[in-house]
Amino acid sequence: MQKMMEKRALELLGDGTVNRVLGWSAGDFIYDVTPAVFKTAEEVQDKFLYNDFCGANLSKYLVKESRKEGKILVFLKPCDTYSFNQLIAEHRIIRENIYAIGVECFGKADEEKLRAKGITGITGIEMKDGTYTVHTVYGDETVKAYEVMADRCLSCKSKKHVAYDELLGSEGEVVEDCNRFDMVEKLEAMTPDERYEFWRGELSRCIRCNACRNICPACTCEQCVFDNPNSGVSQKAAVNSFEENMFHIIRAFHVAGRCTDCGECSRVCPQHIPLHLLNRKFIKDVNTFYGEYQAGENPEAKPPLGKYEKNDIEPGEAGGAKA
Amino acid sequence: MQDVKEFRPKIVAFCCNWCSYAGADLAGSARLSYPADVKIIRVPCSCRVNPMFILRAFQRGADGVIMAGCHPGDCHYTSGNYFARRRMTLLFSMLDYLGIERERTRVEWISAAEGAKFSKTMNEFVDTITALGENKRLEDLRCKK
Amino acid sequence: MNTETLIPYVGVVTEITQQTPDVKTFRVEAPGGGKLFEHKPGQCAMLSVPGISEAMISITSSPTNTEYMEFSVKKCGCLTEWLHAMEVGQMITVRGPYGRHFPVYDELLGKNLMIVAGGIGLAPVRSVINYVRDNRDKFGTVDIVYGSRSKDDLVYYDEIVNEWMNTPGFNVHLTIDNPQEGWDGHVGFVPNYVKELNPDLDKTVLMCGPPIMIKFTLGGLMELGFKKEQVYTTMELRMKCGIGKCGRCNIGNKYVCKDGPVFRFDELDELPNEY
Amino acid sequence: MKKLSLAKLNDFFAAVAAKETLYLPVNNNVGKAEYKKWESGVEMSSALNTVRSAKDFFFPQTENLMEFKMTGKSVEVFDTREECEDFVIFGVRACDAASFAILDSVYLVDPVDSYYKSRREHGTVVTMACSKPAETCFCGTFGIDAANPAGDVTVWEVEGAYMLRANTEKGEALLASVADLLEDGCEKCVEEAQAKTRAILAKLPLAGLTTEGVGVGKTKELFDHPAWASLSESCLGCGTCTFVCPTCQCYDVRDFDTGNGIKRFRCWDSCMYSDFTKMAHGNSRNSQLERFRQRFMHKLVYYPDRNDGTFGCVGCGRCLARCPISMNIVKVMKTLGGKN
Repeated sequence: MQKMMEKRALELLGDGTVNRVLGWSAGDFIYDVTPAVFKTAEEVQDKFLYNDFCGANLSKYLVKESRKEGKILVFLKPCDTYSFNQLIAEHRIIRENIYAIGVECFGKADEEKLRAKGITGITGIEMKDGTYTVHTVYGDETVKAYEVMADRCLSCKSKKHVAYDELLGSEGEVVEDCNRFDMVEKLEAMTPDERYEFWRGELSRCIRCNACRNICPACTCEQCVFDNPNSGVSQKAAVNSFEENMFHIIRAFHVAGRCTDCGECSRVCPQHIPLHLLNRKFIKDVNTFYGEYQAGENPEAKPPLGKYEKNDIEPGEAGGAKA
Repeated sequence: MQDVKEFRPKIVAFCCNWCSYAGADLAGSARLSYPADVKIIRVPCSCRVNPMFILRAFQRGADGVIMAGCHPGDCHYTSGNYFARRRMTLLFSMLDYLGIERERTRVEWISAAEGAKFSKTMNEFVDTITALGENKRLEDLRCKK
Repeated sequence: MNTETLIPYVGVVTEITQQTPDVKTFRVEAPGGGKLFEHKPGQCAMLSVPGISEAMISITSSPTNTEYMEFSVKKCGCLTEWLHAMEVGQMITVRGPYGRHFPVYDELLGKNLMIVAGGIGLAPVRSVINYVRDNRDKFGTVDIVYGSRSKDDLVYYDEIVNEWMNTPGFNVHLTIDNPQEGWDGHVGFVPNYVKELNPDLDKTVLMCGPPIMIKFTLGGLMELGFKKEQVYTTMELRMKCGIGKCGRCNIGNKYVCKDGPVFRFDELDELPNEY
Repeated sequence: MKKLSLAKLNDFFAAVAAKETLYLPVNNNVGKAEYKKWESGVEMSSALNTVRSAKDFFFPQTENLMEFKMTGKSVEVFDTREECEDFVIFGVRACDAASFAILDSVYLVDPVDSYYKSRREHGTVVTMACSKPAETCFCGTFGIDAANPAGDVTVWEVEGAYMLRANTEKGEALLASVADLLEDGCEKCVEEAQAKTRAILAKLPLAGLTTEGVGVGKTKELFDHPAWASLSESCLGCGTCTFVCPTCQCYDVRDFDTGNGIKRFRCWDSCMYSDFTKMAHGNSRNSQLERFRQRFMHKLVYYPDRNDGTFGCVGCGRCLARCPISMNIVKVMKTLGGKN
């Protein structure tokens, strides 16, 4: 796949269709891949990379990049295309300045899962036929790709590209038997006390680094309410449990109905807080109360919080979780 | 130090200017009582209530928050309360999901003619919150005396 | 000096003077009278209104003033707006003094001085001017070139006219940006005026004002033959702690609040161009 | 050199904790190490290092500085600090131990930060030599020996036992207080353990990383370096690197109106944040490029300039592991001329 992508990038750069390529750039240890804008063929040949660790969703970079001079080529995985569509729906990116190539994805690896297996001192990883051979200073290790697949990929909602100018590989299909609400349901089945304990245990680790907000393709406000000194909520540090709750509830609410469930928030959290469980709760509630809705699936669709029905459920009736 | 005090809940009620606030007025002029623990904040429309308002009320010491607006279909601005309804449905469901007692938040539709309903609702809500006790799960310790 | 660096003193505002439409001068004393602390010309203090915010403001009164300290504040942010709205008798908190002062105790002794200021930029150098007035025999001549947008925007106008202009060895040159009715003085920008005045090269220049004025005045002085070692300025960057720790006034290897705000231009040359 | 049999480890922890609060790395609910208070039944984590650094003990993420009461026109100030109690941090790695010296060079220079100083005086640091460093480790680049960490007491794990060496008076006192649990140690075992670790360190992918291209006096040369544009391009402007960094010491001071008084608190701040240098009439670092540059210039050039060439990085590798987009100080150093 990488070869094909590189080839297309060079062709499109060469014939002047685009003047920049937004992709992933190789790092020091295979897994530490950085999103990058390549401006020349040399840079592409030198640094361009696509492997199982290219999990970063590139669509948010287009908010800035699509406002620059000339057309940019972007590679989008299926789940990234949902964010891409959503950004188009919100008029945050300029579609005409983008050449989007959809690339197949069979699930991305999570280096944290390698670490969790006690694999450390990594000097290289070979990926072949669903098996990773990890070379480390302590000897080689072999793991199956699915063993270290990111959680968000294990509950992938769709392998379908919903927006592209060109495809490398198949268009893919929506995953029918997706189990992404399992954990939400499990939490809903708990008692309020248990849920409270669960969330305190998770959110109390928050260090308010804002990585979840800054990576989120739905968080594209010019100035976040939490950065507004006049809002009275701009404390940067996790001062106490209220601050942590407040930040995460409000952030999840601001993206409710717009979150495509790309899972970037949980991926980047340095404290491994399962933030996607907040977003998924909203998605599940929207589905239950207002009918199935997948943000980003159709850029023409009205967002669930931007419309209403006269016979909508009453807040008091929305049982939601069981007591 | 033992300090036994009767628990008096603090309630914040966001009332829409056109219906519920007028309803509160009517309750007053009809001498229908509602507990003094309820502090009313008048808003132009229930739709003005931002989820942040609700959380801030809890932060500042509220033990229960109620939002009251025009009956669906009667919004002074045509549709504000419909949007508010969706928002509060989701927000309250989220608070519940985080383990914050469901009963601490409530939405009621109270028209300008429903002074009695206003009084009844507030009395009920205060009773519910009194039974629940102090808000511990969404408190900001810094704001406690 | 306060040993607890972050904990402020409480001061009482005993007099408020409207200098220009957007500048007020506040006289601050200790609650029992007298100064809160001693300072040197060019140093700053952190003023704060609890609940609003803290800001670094230069102490505009001279250290030779033994009764009170003064701060001149231009209205431009949430704290300064609050200060402008307050009344006499209001308490605020003050901590300091912070930063490096103008070298009036050594390098500037016996020198002929030229003070160049624009707008509210006169505030930090006013402490030097009044210090020099009170120690007249220790310094040479003093030329003051001061400009503002209009006559109404000249701060300390009465003091300039009644006191500075009547001090032996003082030459005051005022200028405003655009012609104005009732103004028969010089019209034009400060950098050009400095060049027109063609000062002797033996002077040491102390400069404070908007960045654009500093940039062009410095250029003009260089053209006239001044050396960077002869020119001092005082910089303003958002300072938070005042003690060189919080990191936001860091430029290159310097902390403005601790190593500045007074810098000589040859020292600034060593720093990245980020101020 | 003293020896503690691992069979007696719990007794040792209990004995220390009986006198002062003991903190050590413990696996949290997601299996990652974080410092927690020891109490009976708590087991030490076997992880190489904690997600957050140990700087919290001396420079907590947030702390109340003082309180104000405003009535009418009057203002009262209250120093609300409580007496800091003695505490011990166990299991600090060489990199974090070195970071304390860097924090000291900021907080303990005149004017001394008394909040920090008090915690520093009351804390005893027990370091643990590394035996299984990770690929993200590069402390050696900054002259830190993971096999021989600083601290009040240094601990090496050898077959079934800990070897403990007191380095300071505080350390001597700590070991003396649990003397009945200790036996005489074995210098040779420690040397063997060190040799083993050093052999691994030499094989790590970043073992050869040099500081060529950065350091004292490079301000002018590097400030306008063209590489900053591409390096900072993908930076999200979040504070992850700064908050997990053991040497980042910038903070913000803010007031919080509680409704019954005003609390002034200090909290970590990040130079990567857009409002870090924002003031009433502008921002001196408007772009992410400038902010990104500031962070790395500060660690690699400005700080060494002020501190006799010591770098403001200890090579703990946390930012390498945690950066959401894997842009980090190593990539910056390599781009600016560092060899590997």
